Parts: sequence; structure tokens; C-alpha cells
Amino acid sequence: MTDPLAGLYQELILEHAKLRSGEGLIDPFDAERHLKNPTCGDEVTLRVRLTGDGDDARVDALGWVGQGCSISQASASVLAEQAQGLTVAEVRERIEAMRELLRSRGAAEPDEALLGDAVAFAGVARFPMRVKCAMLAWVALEEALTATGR
Amino acid sequence: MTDPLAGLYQELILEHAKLRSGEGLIDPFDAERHLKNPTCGDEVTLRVRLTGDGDDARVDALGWVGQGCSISQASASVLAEQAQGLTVAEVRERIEAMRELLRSRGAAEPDEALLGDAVAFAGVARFPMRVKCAMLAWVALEEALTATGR
Amino acid sequence: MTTGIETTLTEERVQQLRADFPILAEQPGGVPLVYLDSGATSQQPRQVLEAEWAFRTQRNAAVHRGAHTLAALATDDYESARERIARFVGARPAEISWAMNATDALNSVALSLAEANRAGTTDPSLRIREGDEILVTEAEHHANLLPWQRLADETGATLRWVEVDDDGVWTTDALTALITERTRVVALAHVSNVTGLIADVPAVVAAAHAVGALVVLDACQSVPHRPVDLRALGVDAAAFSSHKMLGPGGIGVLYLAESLGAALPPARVGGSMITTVTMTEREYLPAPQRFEAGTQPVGAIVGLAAAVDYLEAVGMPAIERHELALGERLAAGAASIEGVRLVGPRLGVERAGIASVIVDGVHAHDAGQVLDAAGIAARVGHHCAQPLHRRLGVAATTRASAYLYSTEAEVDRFLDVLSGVRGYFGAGR
Amino acid sequence: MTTGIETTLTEERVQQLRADFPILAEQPGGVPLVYLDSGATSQQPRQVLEAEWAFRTQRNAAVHRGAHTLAALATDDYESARERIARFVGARPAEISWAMNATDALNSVALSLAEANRAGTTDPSLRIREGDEILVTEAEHHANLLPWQRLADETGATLRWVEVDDDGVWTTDALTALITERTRVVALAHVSNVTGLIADVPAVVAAAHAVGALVVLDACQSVPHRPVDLRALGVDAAAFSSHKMLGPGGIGVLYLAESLGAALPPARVGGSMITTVTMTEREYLPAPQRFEAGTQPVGAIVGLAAAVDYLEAVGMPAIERHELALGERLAAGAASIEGVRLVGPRLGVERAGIASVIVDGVHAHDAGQVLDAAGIAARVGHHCAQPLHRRLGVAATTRASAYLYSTEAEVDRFLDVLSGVRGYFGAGR
Ligand SMILES: Cc1ncc(COP(=O)(O)O)c(C=O)c1O
Ligand SMILES: Cc1ncc(COP(=O)(O)O)c(C=O)c1O
Repeated sequence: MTDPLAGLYQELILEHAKLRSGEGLIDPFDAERHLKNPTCGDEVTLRVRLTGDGDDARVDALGWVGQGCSISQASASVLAEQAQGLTVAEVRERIEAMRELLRSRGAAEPDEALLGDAVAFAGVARFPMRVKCAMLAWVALEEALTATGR
Repeated sequence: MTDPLAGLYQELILEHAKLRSGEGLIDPFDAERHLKNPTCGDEVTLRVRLTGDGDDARVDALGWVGQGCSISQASASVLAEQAQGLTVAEVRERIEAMRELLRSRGAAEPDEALLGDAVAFAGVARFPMRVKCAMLAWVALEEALTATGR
Repeated sequence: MTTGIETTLTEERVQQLRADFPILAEQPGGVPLVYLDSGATSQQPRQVLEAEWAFRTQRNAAVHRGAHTLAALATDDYESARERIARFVGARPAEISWAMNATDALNSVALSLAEANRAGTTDPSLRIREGDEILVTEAEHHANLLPWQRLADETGATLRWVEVDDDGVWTTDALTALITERTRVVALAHVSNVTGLIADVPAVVAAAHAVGALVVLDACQSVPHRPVDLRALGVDAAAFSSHKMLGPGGIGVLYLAESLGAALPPARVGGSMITTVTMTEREYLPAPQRFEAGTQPVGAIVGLAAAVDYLEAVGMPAIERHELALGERLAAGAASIEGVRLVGPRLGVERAGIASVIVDGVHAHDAGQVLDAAGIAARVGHHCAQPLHRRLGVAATTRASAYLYSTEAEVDRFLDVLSGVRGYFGAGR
Repeated sequence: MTTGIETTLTEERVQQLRADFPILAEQPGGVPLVYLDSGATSQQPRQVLEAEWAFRTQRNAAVHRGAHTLAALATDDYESARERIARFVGARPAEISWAMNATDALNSVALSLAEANRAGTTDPSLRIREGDEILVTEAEHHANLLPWQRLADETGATLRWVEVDDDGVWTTDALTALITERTRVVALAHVSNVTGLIADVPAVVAAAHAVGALVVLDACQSVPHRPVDLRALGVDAAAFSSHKMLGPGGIGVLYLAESLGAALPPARVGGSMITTVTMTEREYLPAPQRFEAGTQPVGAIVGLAAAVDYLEAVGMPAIERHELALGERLAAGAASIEGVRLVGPRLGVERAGIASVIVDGVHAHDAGQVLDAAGIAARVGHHCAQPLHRRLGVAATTRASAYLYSTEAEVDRFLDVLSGVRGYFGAGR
């Protein structure tokens, strides 16, 4: 019998859940978002600082604190690594790609070039109850970017 | 095919529904009761006057007004004829017998000696939704007697 | 007609449909059942029962709270049902939440408005103060009257109503004439459960919204019987009951237009509708969850969705036309019987498949008994509309109400037995 | 034992019973289902489904309003169901009315008390004024907390609560010590849905009644699992849910002791609960009809009565003992796993068949996922008891809850998989 969980808890996810890249609240910052998943109590507070202007605006720094399941913590960690240095448009593209992947119920082919390590979350798409966990930090960043006005 | 309604609408009931013995409100009176069946809107107002004291107290006069289906009107009419001149104890005995008959769902053998014309309502016992109609005036009298303290 | 578009239900189609409804083959009184009481509650096709049975024996679990597979399956079914039911009435899923029945849904709206005002709402669309007015019709079902009486009592608002005429009918002009700057809520039935009168909802909505009043629609007798698009109608809130539209009992639907749903506090509080709770504070989820405290009747909701699927497969426009035809046949037939007085819209004016009558000299209960002896399940009483009946001068009427499974033959049988009622009781002799 | 009196359920008997529950043979995740989430919602035996099916295909009609035969049959079934359900909990039929779920029933009591006080009640048992107190426990389900928060907010009363200790347990002494002359309502769960703690209800009732306070019992986790006699307990009101006791969803039961039922105004108003209605006035029927506005879920009520028949046939004392044994096995097993912290009463203290645990270093959602992969439906989350979880210092726990169809093997399987959870996530390494 194959482990039905292997698809969900990829080695990379379990590692990131411990690694917690980007953990900690940066200061100064341009925007902060606090998000909560009321079903399971997962929470994340995320801050982002940008550099550059207009289309050139890039993520200068990103930090988060939170509590929750390994999926939600690992996805915040992966996000922090991915977003660093990208332009706002590039970040938004990745958030959208992540959302599509997770909502696909397993039907979508993950775009590894675009998502990098985040493709490890492809397996979450088969566990609809966990999709919100995996998206939590990503939605927080999306809303924080919107709050910066860019 | 026999008329399934014949058991319910005995000739005597249809006659009494038109006859309306005792219709009209007497004055003076010892007690009055107003009762209503909320399901169908049937109403009766009944007054009773007693004569004599203690165990000898008898129904001196009984009058009612009301509106409702033929069953409820006929049963008030029959009651008015029956109760006249009986002692309070005798009236109560008949009310109780009527109640038992109507609640029997057709299983009870009506006591003709006791109930007289009221045995015509035996068929109502097979129509549970109509039992309240047939009992309306009788319950009003029962409560009025109680209100007289006897 | 052979246009390919089914414009009504053929006799053959109705017979086909009837085979889906096990109860229609019953003989509860020893005679074949003629069920003309769908206005009170409808009968259910096997498809609905089977959908519920499948859910309850294969996927039953508490939704939105569990991480296990069964809970995920149940949640899928639950939200899919919400989507189908929403689409059926032209609503967005988040505009649909559940109630015990339509009565409960209407109470919820009134209770929520009361709560908002107790909390001192600053939202002008919710504010109801002394001297303000709540407008209803004299023909309302108690479910759409008593909650507004109570809200008026509590807020100090005045309950006003448009009166009905001798036939139990009110007019749009008379109603809109009563809408003033003080009107905060207009609550009315889309279709009357007694007279079959069909309200001109868009006209009422236009007049009400012009003064900033909310429109609450009692859609109990419309949603089951005709295509209804709540967003297109523009009402702010609406209620209807599953048990009147082929679905199971125990589930009412509350429609709250997006803006109202976002503004209203919940009537019921408890689990599954909160974000954070402390011993002294509570924060609510957004709509629709905010309005869904406690475990919802998921099996029944799945059943209702199956009912909606069934209705859509038959086609609501065809159902509407079938019933309009039956309503006309009922009305014309009843009006032509001597000593029988037809209530509601004049012949020739569109009416739903409902006809209520008064038989001269015979109490409605007695009329109902004669009908019942012939196997005809019609309803006698005040149909939860006492003020209307008081205005008509009677305590009770006799009502026949049709649905997609009703036939012309059933209507004719009703009319035939009805025409014999006065003779039976010797009335008019 | 061979005393002839069945004192618990034998393994063989449980296997027999399991055959009545179609869902228990399902493999929703591709593995056999181990259903340990009965505390959230129970599964339903075919006997319940069949009773409902029979009603809905043979006798379905609106009750108490029609004169036709079908309506009479439905009314018979409806009132017979009420009688059986009342007897099951030691109540009189008139003390039982229906709600959407237990949450709704608890809301009703609080809403009715609020309404009585708005109307300026002179009944001292209903009066709640500024400075009065409403007492609950810190372990309450949100359904038995939020309605009282809201009632306190509205009346100006103070909400007080008995605190729980590090295990999530409160004591009778601590609770009764908080009852004062100002206490108007004491609301508590008979059995905690998180800790399995069983409250000493008679002691609470005695202390509350001594000061004239009402006792409202959340019987959601007791009535399904053990013999409960509400009159003997002496509570003034109680609520429980059909879906937790083998019955269908969509039906909660509200018990109002005779005197309270006679005094309380209804929370919901509408049809079938009135005597006389005019455009401005309404008069209500006595209990229980007063509390039953609108069309009640008769099919579901018939199903619940069948569930009660089923439970009685198995025997509530035997069910209680079976579950106490499973609860002990769960608790003892969980407590012996390294890195697993058991919440609730100490081992050796009676607990219901419920055990919630905290796995060190592993989030409850992850634990639940591992259990689910093994086919085990357990619940993870705050179980609608956030204040309790806050006190325990966690956002979520993992809960297993048993019922009459649960087996020792299922409990052991849960414990076995649970003991592997930390290893899977590398916690504690
Ligand atoms: C102790 C307790 N109270 C109240 C409830 C609420 O019950 P329902 O969701 O059926 O309204 C539950 C179950 O969720 C419970 O376990
Ligand atoms: C027009 C109308 N409104 C409201 C209701 C109440 O519906 P329910 O009894 O399902 O709550 C009914 C049916 O009884 C109705 O016909």
C-alpha cells in the first residue's frame, strides 16, 4: 500500500515547516496583513517592504509570524524564499498560479519554472479542506501588496 | 359503494345543525364560557343558570351562540336539549361519556341510555380531526359548571 | 404545439411525472387520492428521496468543521447544493442561507433588523425608528405579518397595510400609494396562498427603493411554481420553503441580497458562524455562514437540490403554464357553480394554480369533509390569513391548489364534488 | 455476565447493530471507515431512513391544519412521535417542541427571555435586569455561550462563568459557589463535547433553584448516549439535536418544563401557533404549539422517533456502559502515548465516550490528516469551544468520540495511528 499522505506531505513541505524561512516581523515595512482561517484557527501576520517604483517595484523584504498546521507554515516559508527580489507583477503572477494549482483538485499540471519549490504543494489540491491552509500566507501577501497601492 | 360520510353526518346531526336548540344567550346566568377551536375557527359562547344547592344543583337554563361546522353546531343543540333539568353530577357524567365515546376512534360502544340523541355523534370518533368540533360546546359547559363552583 | 420547445405539460408528460411520486398512487381513505393541497405542502418524487438516502448512507458527516474525507465529501455536497439552489432563483451562493422553514427565514429578517436597531445601527438602510412605517398587505400569511407586527411593536414603527377589496384583492397602485419617506420595509407575498393573486414585484421594488425602503418577499408560493429571478426582481430579502417545492421538510431558504447580507447581524448565534469567541466577545463570519449557526440539515439541503434539479429538468416555464391553465380551469369552474363564491382575481386575470371558495350556507369544514370522502385532499380553514378572511366575512374558505403533477381530471373531479356539497347539507333549500 | 439483563453491549451485539448502518461499510477514502466523529454527528440506521421514507411516500401532509385523511394520518404520526420522544427523556408531550437544531433551541430560550423582558414581564422567574447574573462554564459549546452573551448584553446582566483547570475541567463546588441571589439563569452542558466531563446536574439545579434561577441544560451530548430523565433532573429547559442521536438532520428538540413553557413568549411567530390574529394584534396558542411557528419538519420528526425507538430497543443503560468503557479505553490509551496530552477528567473519573488530545509539536490538522489517511474519521479543531481551547493553550485538539456502533478495535486502531503521528512529522526528535 502506498502512503496516501505522501502526495500531501512532500519531504520539502515537512522540511519547510521546520525551516520557517522569513519568520519574524520586519521593520520598517510598507504593509502588514493579519489573516485567519476560522475553520482551523490557523493564523498568519505578514509584512512586506518594497523597493523601487511603478512597474519596477520589487519585494525588498518579507517577514511573517504565524501558527498553524505544517502546510500553512511551510507555504509561508516557501513564499518568503520565492518572493524575495521579485517585482510586484511577478509575485502576483505566482500567487495566481498557486491559487489555480490548488483549486484544480489535482487536474492542473504545475508550472515548475514559475512556482519553483512551491510545486511541492500540488498534492494539496487533492485535499480540498487543506487548500485554505496552503493559500493563507499567499493571500496575506496579495492583500498586503494591494494595500501598498501597487 | 356506501357513503363514507353517512357515519359522520347522521340525519339527526344534520337536523340539529338547523334546529339549533338552545340558541341565544340567557340572562340572568351563573357562568359563561367562550371557547374557540383555533384550527378551524369554530366558536361557541355558552351560558348556564343553575337552580338548587349542593348535590341538588340542576341546570335551570342553558343558552349558546356560536358559529362553525355542522358538527359543532349540532352538538351544541343536542347538548342544550340533554342538559336541561339534569343535576350537575348527571351533566358531568354525560360530558365524560361523550368525551370517551369521541376519543375511542370507534372502539367504544355508545351508551344510549346515558347519552340519548348524542349517540348520533359516535361516528365522529372515526374522524379525529372533527372530535374537537363535537366536544366544543360540551367542554364549554364543563368549564362553566366548574366556574360556578359546583 | 410542436415547436420543440415545451410550452406546457402535456397530459402524457404529467402522467409520466406522476409515476415519480409514490404517494399519488396511495388510497389513504380507501379511494384514489386527488391531492389538491400542494399550497400547504407538496409531495416528493423518488429522485429527491433517493438523493437524500444516498447522502445519508454514503456521505453523511458534519460539514465545514472536519478534516476527514467523509466531512470533505459532505461539504462538497452541501456547497454544490447551495450553488444549484442559488442559481435556480437567480442568486449568488453567498446570498443563500438556511432556515427551519420560510416562517423562520422571515422571522430571521425581522429579528436581525430588531437586533441591528437595538445595537444602534448607523446604517440608514437598517434603521427603523418611532414614527417610521412598515408596510404589508391585508392578505399576508401570518408568517409574513406577525414578525413585522412584532418589529413594529419593538421599534415604535407603525405597521401599515394595503387593504383588500371584497374579493380579497389589493392593487399595486393602492400599495405604492402608501409608500412614503417614512416607509422602511415593504413585506409582501409574491403569490397569495389564498387568492392566487400574483404581485407586481418590480413595481413595488421601484417604489420602495425610491424612498430607501427594503423589500422582503414571501416567495413561498412563487418559487415552487414559476421561474423566479430574485436578483432581477431586485428584492432585498426573500424566503421560501423546501417542502412546498418537492423537497423535504425542515429546510427553508433565506435570500439576502449581497448588501443586506453584509449589513445584517445574525438572528441566531452559536457554532460555525464565528471567527473568534471569548467569554465576553464574539466576531461573526461573513454571509452566508453568519446566518448558519449550528449543524445545518445537510441531508435535507441535498434533497432540496435534487428537487431543484427535478424542477429544472421539467422546466419552470412549462410548470408555470400548466398551473396557470389549471388555475383558470379551477376558477372558471368554481365560479360557475351556484351558491359557490370564488375569492381572488376576477376570471381572466392571471392567477396561480390556487382557488379558494366559499360555499353558501355550508361551513368550510363540512365542505372539506365531503371532498375528503371523495378522496380529494383540499384545504379548509383560514390558511394562516385571518385578517383576509375576516375581510371576506368568513372564518374559513375551501382551497384547491395544484402543482406540476395535478391534472385537469383532478380539477374536474374537485369541481364535480364541490357542486354537490350544498345539496348534501340541504343548503339553499 | 449472564444475568439476563443486558448490562453492556457484547462485541457480537455491536456487530449486529453495525449491520443496520449502511455507511459503516463504506470506504470513503479507499480504506475501511473508522467513524469516531459521532460527537459531531451520528450515523443513521436503515430503520430511521425507512420510517421516514414510509411517511414521506405514504402519509406526507401538513399537520394540524387540514381536515383531509392524509392530514389526519400525518397528524397522528406527528403527535405519536412527540409522545415517544417526550417519554424517552422523561418529559410530557406538551413540554416538547421543535427547533432547527439544538443551537436554535438554545437561542429560542434566550430570545424568548429577552422578549419577555422587553415586554416588561412581571413574572419573577423570567425577569433579568441590570446587575443580574447569567452563569455558564468556560467549557461551553458556542451554542450555549453566545446566546447568553447576547442576552446579557441586551438586559444589562453580567455574564459570569466558572473557570476550568489545566485539564479543561470545572467542579460543581466552584460552579455552585458562583450562584448568588443575583443569578437568574444557569446554562451548562450535561456532557462536554470536548472533555467528556459529566456534570452533576441535580446539584446545580438545587443550588440554582434555591435562588430562583432557571437552569438551561445543553443535553446534546447526554441524551443520545445515556438515560436522561429531564423531569427528574429538574431543569427548566433543555436542548438536544436529532442528528447526534441516530436521527436525521434538521430537527432539534426544545424541552421547556411546564411552568416555563406556560410563561415564555415565543421566539418565532407565524402560522399554526396563534388563536386570533388581526392586522395589529396576535394571540398565541399554549405550549407546545406556541413554539412551533410554520410548517414543522414532520418527516424528520418521524425519523427521530424511529431513532428513539431504536435506541430504546438496544437499551440506553447498555449504550451508556458500552460508551463509558470505550471512553475509558480511549483515555487510558491516549494518556499512555508519549508526547500526547489527554484533556478532560483524570483517568478513573467517569467520562463519556469522548477523548480529546494534544499531540506535542504537531498541529491538530496534521494529526487529523494522518488519522484520515488510515480511514479514521476523528475531529480536529476547537470543537466550537474556543474559550476552553484558549485556556488549554492550543488552537485545536484532536477528538475521538464513540457511539453504540463503535468497537474496541476501532478505538485501538485510533490509538495505534495516533501513536505514530509524532514520528511522521519528526516531532520530538
Ligand atoms: C455540547 C454541544 N452543544 C451544542 C451543540 C450544537 O448542536 P447543533 O449543531 O446540532 O445545533 C453541539 C454539537 O455541535 C454540542 O456538542
Ligand atoms: C404565502 C406563504 N407564506 C408563508 C408560508 C409559511 O411557510 P412555512 O410553513 O413553510 O414556514 C406559507 C405556507 O404555509 C405560505 O403559503
